[in-house]
Order: sequence, then structure tokens, then C-alpha cells
Amino acid sequence: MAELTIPPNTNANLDLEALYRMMRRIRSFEERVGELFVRGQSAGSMLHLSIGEESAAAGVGSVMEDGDSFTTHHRGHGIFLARGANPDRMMAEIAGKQSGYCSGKGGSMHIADMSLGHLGANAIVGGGIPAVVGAGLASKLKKSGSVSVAFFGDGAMQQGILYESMNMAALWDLPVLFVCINNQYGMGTRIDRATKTTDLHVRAEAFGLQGRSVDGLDVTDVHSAAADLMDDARAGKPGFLAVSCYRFYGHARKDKSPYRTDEEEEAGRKRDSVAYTREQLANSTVGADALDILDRSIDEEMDASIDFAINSGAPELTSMFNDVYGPSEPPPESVRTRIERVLARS
Amino acid sequence: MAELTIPPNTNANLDLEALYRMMRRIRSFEERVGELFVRGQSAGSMLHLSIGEESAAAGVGSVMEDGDSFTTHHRGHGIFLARGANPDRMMAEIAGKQSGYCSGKGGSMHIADMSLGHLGANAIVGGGIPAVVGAGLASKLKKSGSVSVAFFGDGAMQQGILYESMNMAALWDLPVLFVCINNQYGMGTRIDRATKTTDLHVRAEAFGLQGRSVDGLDVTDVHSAAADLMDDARAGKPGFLAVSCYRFYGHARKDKSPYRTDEEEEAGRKRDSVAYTREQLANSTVGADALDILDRSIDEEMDASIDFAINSGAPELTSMFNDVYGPSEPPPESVRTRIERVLARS
Amino acid sequence: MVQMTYREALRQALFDAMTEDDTIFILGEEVGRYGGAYGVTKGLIDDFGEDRVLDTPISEAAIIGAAVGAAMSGMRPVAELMYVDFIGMTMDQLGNQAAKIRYMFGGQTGVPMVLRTQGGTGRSAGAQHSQSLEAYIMHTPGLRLVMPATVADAYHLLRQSLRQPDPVVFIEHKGLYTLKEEVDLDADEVPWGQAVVRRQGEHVVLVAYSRQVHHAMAAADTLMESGVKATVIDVRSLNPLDFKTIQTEVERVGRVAVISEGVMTAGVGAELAARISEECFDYLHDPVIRIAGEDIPISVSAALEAGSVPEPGMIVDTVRRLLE
Amino acid sequence: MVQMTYREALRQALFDAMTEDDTIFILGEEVGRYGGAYGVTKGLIDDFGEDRVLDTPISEAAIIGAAVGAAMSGMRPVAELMYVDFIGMTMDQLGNQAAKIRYMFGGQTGVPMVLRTQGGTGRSAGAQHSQSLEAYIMHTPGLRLVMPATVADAYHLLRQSLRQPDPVVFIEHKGLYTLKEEVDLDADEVPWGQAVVRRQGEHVVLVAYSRQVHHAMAAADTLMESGVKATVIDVRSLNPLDFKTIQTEVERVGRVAVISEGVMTAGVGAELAARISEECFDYLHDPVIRIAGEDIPISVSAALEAGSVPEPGMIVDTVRRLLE
Ligand SMILES: Cc1ncc(C[n+]2csc(CCOP(=O)(O)OP(=O)(O)O)c2C)c(N)n1
Ligand SMILES: Cc1ncc(C[n+]2csc(CCOP(=O)(O)OP(=O)(O)O)c2C)c(N)n1
Ligand SMILES: [Mg+2]
Ligand SMILES: [Mg+2]
Repeated sequence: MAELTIPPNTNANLDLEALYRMMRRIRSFEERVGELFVRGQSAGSMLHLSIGEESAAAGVGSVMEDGDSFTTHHRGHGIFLARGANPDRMMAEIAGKQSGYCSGKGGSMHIADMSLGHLGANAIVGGGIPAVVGAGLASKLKKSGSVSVAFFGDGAMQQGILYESMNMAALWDLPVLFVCINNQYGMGTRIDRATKTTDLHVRAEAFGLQGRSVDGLDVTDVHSAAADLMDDARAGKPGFLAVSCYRFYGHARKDKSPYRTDEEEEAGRKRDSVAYTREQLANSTVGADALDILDRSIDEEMDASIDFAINSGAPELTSMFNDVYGPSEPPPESVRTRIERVLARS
Repeated sequence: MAELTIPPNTNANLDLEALYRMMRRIRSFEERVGELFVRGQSAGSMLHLSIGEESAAAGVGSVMEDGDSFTTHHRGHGIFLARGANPDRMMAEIAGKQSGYCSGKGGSMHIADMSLGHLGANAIVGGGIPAVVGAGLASKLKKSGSVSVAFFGDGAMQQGILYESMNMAALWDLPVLFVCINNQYGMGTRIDRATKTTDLHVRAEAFGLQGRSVDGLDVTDVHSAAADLMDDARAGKPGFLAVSCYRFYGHARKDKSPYRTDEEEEAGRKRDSVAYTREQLANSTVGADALDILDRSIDEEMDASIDFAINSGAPELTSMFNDVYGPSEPPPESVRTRIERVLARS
Repeated sequence: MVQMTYREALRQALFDAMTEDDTIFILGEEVGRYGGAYGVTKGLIDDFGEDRVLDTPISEAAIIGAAVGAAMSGMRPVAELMYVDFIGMTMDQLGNQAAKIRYMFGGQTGVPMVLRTQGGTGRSAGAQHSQSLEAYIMHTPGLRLVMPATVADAYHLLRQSLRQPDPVVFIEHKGLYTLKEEVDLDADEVPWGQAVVRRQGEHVVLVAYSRQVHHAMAAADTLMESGVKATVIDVRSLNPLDFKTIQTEVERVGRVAVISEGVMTAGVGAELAARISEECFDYLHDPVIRIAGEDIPISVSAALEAGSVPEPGMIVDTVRRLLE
Repeated sequence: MVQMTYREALRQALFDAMTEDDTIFILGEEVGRYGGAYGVTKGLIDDFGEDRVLDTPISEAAIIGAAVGAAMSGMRPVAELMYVDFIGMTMDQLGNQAAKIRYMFGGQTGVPMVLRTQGGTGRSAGAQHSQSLEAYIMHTPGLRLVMPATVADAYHLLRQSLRQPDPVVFIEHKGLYTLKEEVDLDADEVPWGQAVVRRQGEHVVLVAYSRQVHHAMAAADTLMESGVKATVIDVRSLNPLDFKTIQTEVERVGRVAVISEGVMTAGVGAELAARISEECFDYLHDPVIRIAGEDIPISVSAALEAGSVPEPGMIVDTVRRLLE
């Protein structure tokens, strides 16, 4: 962190330690997702780590309330952790196990938890965005006071459904917030090769939303922008927030990012919000020792999630026929059963 | 036209008479489409008249060149006429006749003429927009110097594909122009009930295009805005133009527009670019008498198109199997033939 | 018993359901002030207000996506897609989201929404406004699919659809809106997911749904004149599919034609014919014949349009040939 | 003859076609610098430049729409859709535009484009990245549909697709990219629209396409051990469909199973089974059996994923039962 000058945090209302803890847990969890893959225990290799994006998850997640809901994109582990996910059940889901959040059916890209308002991660770029319009409508109709937040990447800024969704949110004054985590890349394509205008919030403003762009280096900046937008959203003034950051590693576990230079990566990884906040706290009354203890306890918790995942059982084969339809509906007949039945007759 | 003060046209470079002629032909043609319907000779009632929108068609159409291409929406008769369509073949197509532009397969909403660069009208709101991106790419790759123009309504401003298309056009510096004919309504929905922000060109600017909004009352305003944007588009700077006007009649032939007041309609119909330009010309050296003669000759031409359509034959029933695939491909076997064949065997 | 049209029955079903269940709301293009492109929702905005009858922008993908989100948030949305032809813009939200959410999330939530739409030929509306695209839906696990042919089914099956735990695609036929029939609104509920034998005969079974049920009935009338007695089965619900009713009649009669307006290849008729051929093999005297839409787009020319989908005469001819 | 992988053969086909025909260009997500999500287009951007190998934004609908417009403007675009699962976002541009433009416009223009994509299971990629959605395409008149199983077909059928007057949807299988086989690039062209008998037997016909051809061949090997001889037909092209080759074998052998990875209901297997049942009725000793993907979404769990689609053992079991 040599080149960055890190000012002390002066916002007394802010629990910077809590934000750090959130971010540190994400970092630690994601590193272990990488480890799970290396150990051959993950379900596939489509694992998208949110390392480098912790401040977006924590900055926005920390201003959301119980009862608020959200959807995420494929790189959503961090956001879910910031909203209270159980790392054991997450890791088990990423491993495709029965004890996972979705009983091994969803995996990393389809984690959800209705009880925490997580309406689902999505493997379709932009696919989860319009759901928050519906959640916002539900909030408005039920007068529940809840806000719904869509998290997505800069790549989704080029999906038409975002604009349809923002237009509806603005038109109907919905309690909705759109959060673009701009990590500069969609797979191997840097944002300036995907769009001419990288000033993303202007697009939202053009549809009548309140738009902000913020640098994700300092989580307190994200937090305060998000807090303002969230208050407004709750009052029926929907908003858009772009958080710029850097995707530290490859797109998914197997991608070594040959399409970018080492220098660029090095510079990008220096913009590390976790380290930045740690430094602030180390230089504050909290002190480095307490942080070491905290970090260690987080790492232990996350190590345990790997063990939990590995020691959990795979789902029963027959469970694949469950949950296609509601619980009291008959499951689809299996092809094998059908063939036996047909051939037994003829 | 009592309330409007109509300034004399002072642009010497502009052939106002030609623009008037274009607009007057559109008006006359569209009135006869209505007549065709009333006489029970149209193919269906999905006929969308562009009366009230003539200045958009003529203003933009007049700055396009041979070799330029375009797509239109479902309300595209006027644009096509402005680009040189043969009214006989148009009317015949609207009547579903063999002599029509598309041999009776397309109808009002699917007219096209490759030789005039008309890549097709579209019955899907927004459906024709991305094709101009492709045409723009072709122009760039072939260095043909041509521009491709997408015409669509204000309703399509809420279709995601518009934003995907504008983004690509801007990103790749394509010779493309997007033209929104803002007639204030999408079916029964006034634009302010479809979107919060009615300053439409701002959205295009947010994607890096050059954006302009212009009042369609005076066709010379449309013409000059379009001329500028077209020059830029040809040089690889894509643009967007919104022309505001008023849909004089119902959405389609059967719609009596009960969702809007008589007063509103009356005021809207006063903003009549055809009458406006006529007045200018009547007060100029052209004079009213010449205009009367011109009008009469146009009406006669368009009357003839009705006769042509009515006197044309319906397509042969077997022609329905043609043109599903290329001309040297075997046509699909008909269901009737298949049944006969199968039952003859068993 | 009351006389009403298919259109009125649909409106009545929406009205009654919305009165009973205040989590139901409608969203779609022109469903409010305009009353729906085909007039089904007329007046509901006055009865239930703008919050529960929501006119949307022309944004099909987001309409379905918003319905999905609302359904996951305790509501029961009825999204109207003006023409089934526009489903292409929504297939991601429908097929990858609505259909799979319960499954992907391990059963944590359902998506109890109804997608009302209409399809079919008959209005010279051309290739992009006349299709019958139910096969896309039937091929997508997780989506229920209902296509009522009668006024009573329009009412009762829409009520039933609004009680399902899962997304239901409810496809009306544009040619049926003015159909007028007697209907008992208080009748015992039409059972969910069951086909019905509309008429019973001994020479041939005609399996149809939506408007083709009426064509099959008309053909059966004509055939009767020459002593040929046809069973007509109205499938009504394509998912769940009540195969038992079809199987019972087919095995009794031994000859069958399946009729659908959608294009033949890989269509609903293919599924029905494959299944009948597979399951009733030993009972079939003749091959299962598919009477279906031609494998071509629909023309705007009325003659070409009419010629490209099954009509009663074609059904009669086919049956005669089959019985020869 | 050279040894190469399915992936290399596809790249070679693109390279050779682009060398020959300068109206061909590629557009899609990550096709350029990244070389394609599955590496098929690797290096082509160096050979042909950024103008002919165009990295696009993540805008599937506009990618297909742009390809349509380019194809109408004298080019021959190859649009890559990274996963067939994303086809939902493009179905309007594909089904209402690309497929129907020639027809709606009375034959004035064609849309000579190729949509390359890949599908299928095998990578624990979950419900939205593992589907086999070819039935949607097969049910859409106007779209050609090719699904190569072998390295030689990957090469030759892609070359052929790039000579067609109409839009071709060319679906690769993600499980085949590393398949290595001998291939004669200079061989007489693989004929367009023809199925091929990969092996001939007398007891049962297995009709398959794409990866299931390999499963059928493996099953045939196993069956051979107990003296059961199977014909294996690789359909290769679903539109145009070469029914004659299927019919000849089925009528000779009298027993048949059709195999597809896509979900069973209203799938490609339904069309093939319906058609065989209809046309070969008098020759069938037993019902046409469909071996297909389960009517469920795909799970991320590797065990559940593998269990939900046909594999050789299931084919063997089915044939044994069929011959009992
Ligand atoms: C509709 C769709 N198109 C393409 C993909 C393939 N894909 C997965 S992630 C990704 C890049 C997304 O970039 P961004 O939205 O910036 O998210 P990030 O990966 O950077 O977090 C792409 C192209 C997809 N999953 N869905
Ligand atoms: C995708 C799609 N959605 C809905 C419709 C039905 N529809 C036809 S025209 C129209 C209104 C379009 O409004 P606008 O774009 O402003 O064009 P205008 O009719 O005013 O010329 C609607 C909703 C359609 N044809 N296509
Ligand atoms: Mg990104
Ligand atoms: Mg309009």
C-alpha cells in the first residue's frame, strides 16, 4: 500500500470495524472458495471470486435493513456474506452438497436465501435485475417499507433489460436501488471495449433515477453514497450506484487473465479496500494486534466452512425430481421409469 | 391553423416544395389506406397510419442518399414513401395481394424493398432496430459510405434492445442514425405514463451518441437537424434524433382513442406539418393555385393505388410454401400431402 | 347458469380472484385504461385501482422479470403478454428464471405467477402476430401450460391457475374471445390438470386443445352425417398433461389424430403423437396422424393464413382417409 | 488425413471459410482477444483483424439482430452465442426476424448467417449453462439446425453452413471440444442435410445426434458383447432433416430408440418418435422408445447432473429391455 496515502477515518457515526470485519470475511471466504476448487471439491470451475470488490458488498450491504431484499449476479458471494449468509451453507452449496443453501442444485451461481431476502444469484448476465422491480412493486403494494437492491457487474450495463428495469423503477417511484460493481472487466473485455461511455451513472439519470458513481477504494465512501441512495429509495426515489474497483483475479477459476498486463494487475490490486481499511484501523485506537486476532478468527471460521462442505454428503440421486414444482405436486416421472413401464406393457 | 404564426421559410438551400410534395403524398396515401380498410379490402385491421408524422418521414428521408438503408416500425408507410416507394405496390401489399411488395405475405407491418434499401418494417416494437447496427457494420467493412437509419416510435424507447444497439453503434463508430418518431402515444399510453423522462435524446447521449430532439411542426427543422446528424453518421459519428409530433388518429384502424380528450386531439391535430408547410408555400412565390394542382395530382396518383390494389389478384394458395428457405431449396412438405402419403402406405 | 363470452369469462375470473385474494395484481401493456388489446381486462382498473392494474411500458422482458420478483415477494402477479408472438423477448425471464427458480434454489421459494397471453391465426395479423408457440413452453420444465377452449374453462381454469404454486402460462386464442356459451360460475371447480372428453365415439379419437377443439367438434358433426362417430378430447392443460384420459379413449378406439394449430415439426402434436405411439402401441390400428399448422410462417393474406392451419374440412378428410 | 480436435476443426473451418469469402466475419462475446469461451476462435483475430473478429458487449439480442442486419447487407456473419442457454434473450431476433424475413418480405432477401453456440451437460455449470435447447429451433420454420458429433462433421458441416442461403443455428456440444479424431479436410464435402449410418446392425436402431451419438456407439459396443447388433444413425442435421436414412434403417430393423440430451417432453425426440411412428407404422415390432433428458432443470451437483441425461448404460438397459 506504499503509494496510497490513507487518511484516518473521521466519521464517528460509522462502525468502520464492522465494515472491515464484513470485508475481511468476504476476502477470507473467497480465498477458500479458490482452495476448494484447487482441492477438487467444488462443483465445477465456474467460480467467480469477488476479491477486490469487498467494499461494494460491505458498503451497500451495511446500509440495507432486515426485510430488504436483493438479487446478485454470478459474482455474488461477497454480497450475500455482507447480508448475513452462513459460510458453511454457502461453501457446501458451492461444493454441490445436500447441506448447501440450495441442496446442491444451485451452486455458486444460484445461491439464494429467502429468509435473508436473497432472491437469488444469477448465471445470466442481467437476469436478476428485473426481479427487484417486482420486489419493489410488492413493497409498494404491501406498504412494507422495504427496499430491493439489484447487484450486477459492469458487463450488465450492456444488457437491455437493465434499462427496461430502471425505466419502470423510475416511472413507478419504486423503492429500488441498482448497484453496478464496476470491476473494469466483463470476462476478458475491459469496459472501454464494451462501451463508449464509462460514466455509468449518467445513464441511470437519463431515465430519471438518482445516479452516483463512487470509487470503491474507501469503503466509507461507498457506505455514505449507498446510505443516501438507500434513504431516498425507501422514500420512493429509486437510485443507481456504480462502485468502481478492480477484479483482482481471473474471470473464473481457470482464467489466468492473459488479456491484461502484469503492471495493470499490480496497480489494480493496490486499490485494495480491505487493506486500505485495515491500515486505517491499525493506525486508530483499534490497533494492529486486535486486527490480527480478528483476522485469525475469521480465517478459522472460513476454514471450518471448507471442512463442513467437504464432510457434507452429496444429494440423493432421486432428489433431482424434487422442487421442479410445488411440494404437493407429483414429481415428473423419470425417463427410466417411463421406459420400464412402457416396455412392460408392450 | 389560426393560432399558429407561420414564418416564411428563408432557407434558400432547401427545396421546400419537394418536402411538401413528400409529405402531401404520405398524407394522401395514408388517407387511402383508411379508405381501403373501410371498403373491406385491406388485409386485416392492423393498419397504423402515419398521419401527423409526415415531417419526420420527409425531414429525415430527404437527407438520406441512394445506397443508404433503413428499417421502420409498424407505422412505416410514410417513411417508405419518402424513400421512393411505389404506392401501387404498397397498397397492394396492404391489401395482401400478389402484386404487393412482398407478394401478400407481409402486409402493412412487413413491407420491405431491398432495392430501395428498405430492410423492412417490423411488427415487433423495437424489432427492427438492431438490424441497422449490422447494416452499419457492413457499410464499415465494405467501406461503402452508406448510412443505415432505424425509425421507431416513442414506445420503443422502453425496449432494451434499443440501448444495446445504440451502445454498439457508439462503441464501434458506426454510420448509423436512430430516429424516434415521438407521437406522444404507444397505443393508449401517453409517453408520460411510459417513462419518467421525456427528454429522449439525453438517453442516447448517455451512451455516447450525438443526440437531438426537434419539434416536427416545421419540416425544415427536422430536415436541418437530420442533415447534420446524417453527415456526422456518415463520418462514423452515430446519432439519435427524436422528432416530436402527434398521432392524429387511433393506434390502428379500429381504435377511436377513447383514452384521450377531444381537446387534446384538436390541439394535437393543429400541429400539422403538412398544413404548416402548405401555408408557407402558399404565401411564397409558389402560390396556392400551384399547390391545388399538385395536391390534386397526388390524390389521383393515390386513388389509382387503391384501384391497383383492389384489381390485383390474391396470391396462389400454394405460394405459401415458397420463400421459407432459399429459392433452390425444396419447400416444406405440406401437412395434407404428408397425411395422404402416410395413409396411402399403411 | 349465465351466458357469457370467453372474453367476459376471463374478466370475471380476474375480477373474482382479485376480490378474493389481494395479493393478485395485473401488469402488462394496455391492461388498464385501454382495457387490454383484446378487451379482457376492461374496467378492472376502475374496480381495483391503478396499483393493482398496472399499465406498463413496452418492455416485455422486464414485465415478466418484474412478475417473477413480485411472485417471490409474496404477491401473485398476472402478467399479460399482448401476443404470444412477443414471448421471444421474455424467454430468458420465463425459461431461465420463472421456470427454474424453485429448482435452482432447492425449493426455497416458488414463483406463483400467471402469464396470460393469446395466440393463433384469424386476423390477418401476419407472421409476428399469429403464431401458436405453446411448444416452447411445453418443452420448458417448471412452467405449467393451460389453453382453454370453452367459456367455462376460460373462467374456471384461470381461477385454478391463480391458485397454483408455480408459474402458469395461460394462452387464450384470439379467435375465441367472442365465443358465447352457458357457464356455471359456481359449479364445482373444473379439476386442475385434467383433459375432458367432449364427445364420445367409437371410430376415431380426435385430440385437440384451444380453438382446434371447436374445429374437431365441427368435424365430428360432419363425420356423424356419414355415420362416423368420433371421440373429441379437449386436452385443456398441456402441463400437467392428463395422459390417462387420452390413453383410455385411444386404447378403446384404436385410431387417433392429434390436432394443433402450431407448426407441426417438434410441436405439441409431436409430443402427443410420440407419447400415444409409445404408450398405446398394441392398441393402435393405424399410425397416429398429426394434423397441424404448416411448417411455415403465417402470411398476412387471409387466404394463405387460413390455408396454413387446420380447419374442420381438413380434419374430416383426414379421418375419412384414416378409416378407408 | 490429420488428427485434430473438434475445437480445432471448428477453428479450421472458420479460418478456411474466412480466407475464401471475405464477406464472412465473426461477432460475439469474447470471440476475439479471449479466443472464445471454449477457445474455438482463438487466434482468428490475429489472422483476420479486429474488424472481422469482433468482440461485442454482453448484448445477446443485439448481437443476433446486428447479424441479421449485416446478412441483409451483403455480409455473411457468424454470430457466437456463448451458451445456448442464453438463446432466450435472442429468441425474438432469431425467431421473429432471422427466421421469417425471407418469407415476410416475399423472398426479396435471405438472411445468410450462422449462429454458432454450444450446449449440453458435463461441466457442473448448473441450470442456466447446461441446457440442450435445440427443440426451440427445430420448431421454428426458417431456421436450419445442425449439431455435429464428430470432428469431421464439425469441420465440414460448419463449412457447409457457411454456404447456405438461410440462417443456420449450429450447436456444438461442450463435452466434445477435446474429442480428437482423424479428419480429411480435403474430402469430398459432407453432403448438406444428410444423416449418416455410423454403424449397421440388425436388432435395433439407435437414432442420435451430437454427443449422444458417442453414447449410442458406446452402448452399441457393449451390446455387441452379448451379440446384439445395433444400427447407430447420426442425424447431424435436424433441419433439413434427412428422414429417409432413418426410415430405411427403421423399416429394415423394426425396433428403434431415439436419443437426445434435451428434456424429453416436446423435444427433438418427440418429433423423431412421432415421425417414425407415423411413417414406419407397419414395420415397427415395438414402440419407438425415447431416451432423453429428464423433464427437470439441470443441477450443479455433478451426480445429479449426470443422472439427468442419457448415458451409455441407460441406452444398453433400454435396448435389452426392448429386445426381451
Ligand atoms: C446473458 C449472458 N451472457 C454472457 C454470459 C457469460 N458471462 C458470464 S460472466 C460474464 C462477464 C460479466 O461481466 P460483468 O457483468 O462485468 O461481471 P463480472 O464477471 O465482472 O463480475 C459473461 C460474459 C452469461 N453468463 N450470461
Ligand atoms: C414487442 C411488442 N410489444 C407490443 C406490441 C403491441 N404494440 C404494437 S404498436 C404498440 C405501440 C407502439 O408505440 P410506439 O412505439 O410509440 O409507436 P406508434 O404506434 O406510436 O407509432 C404496441 C404496444 C408489439 N407489436 N410488439
Ligand atoms: Mg465486471
Ligand atoms: Mg408512439
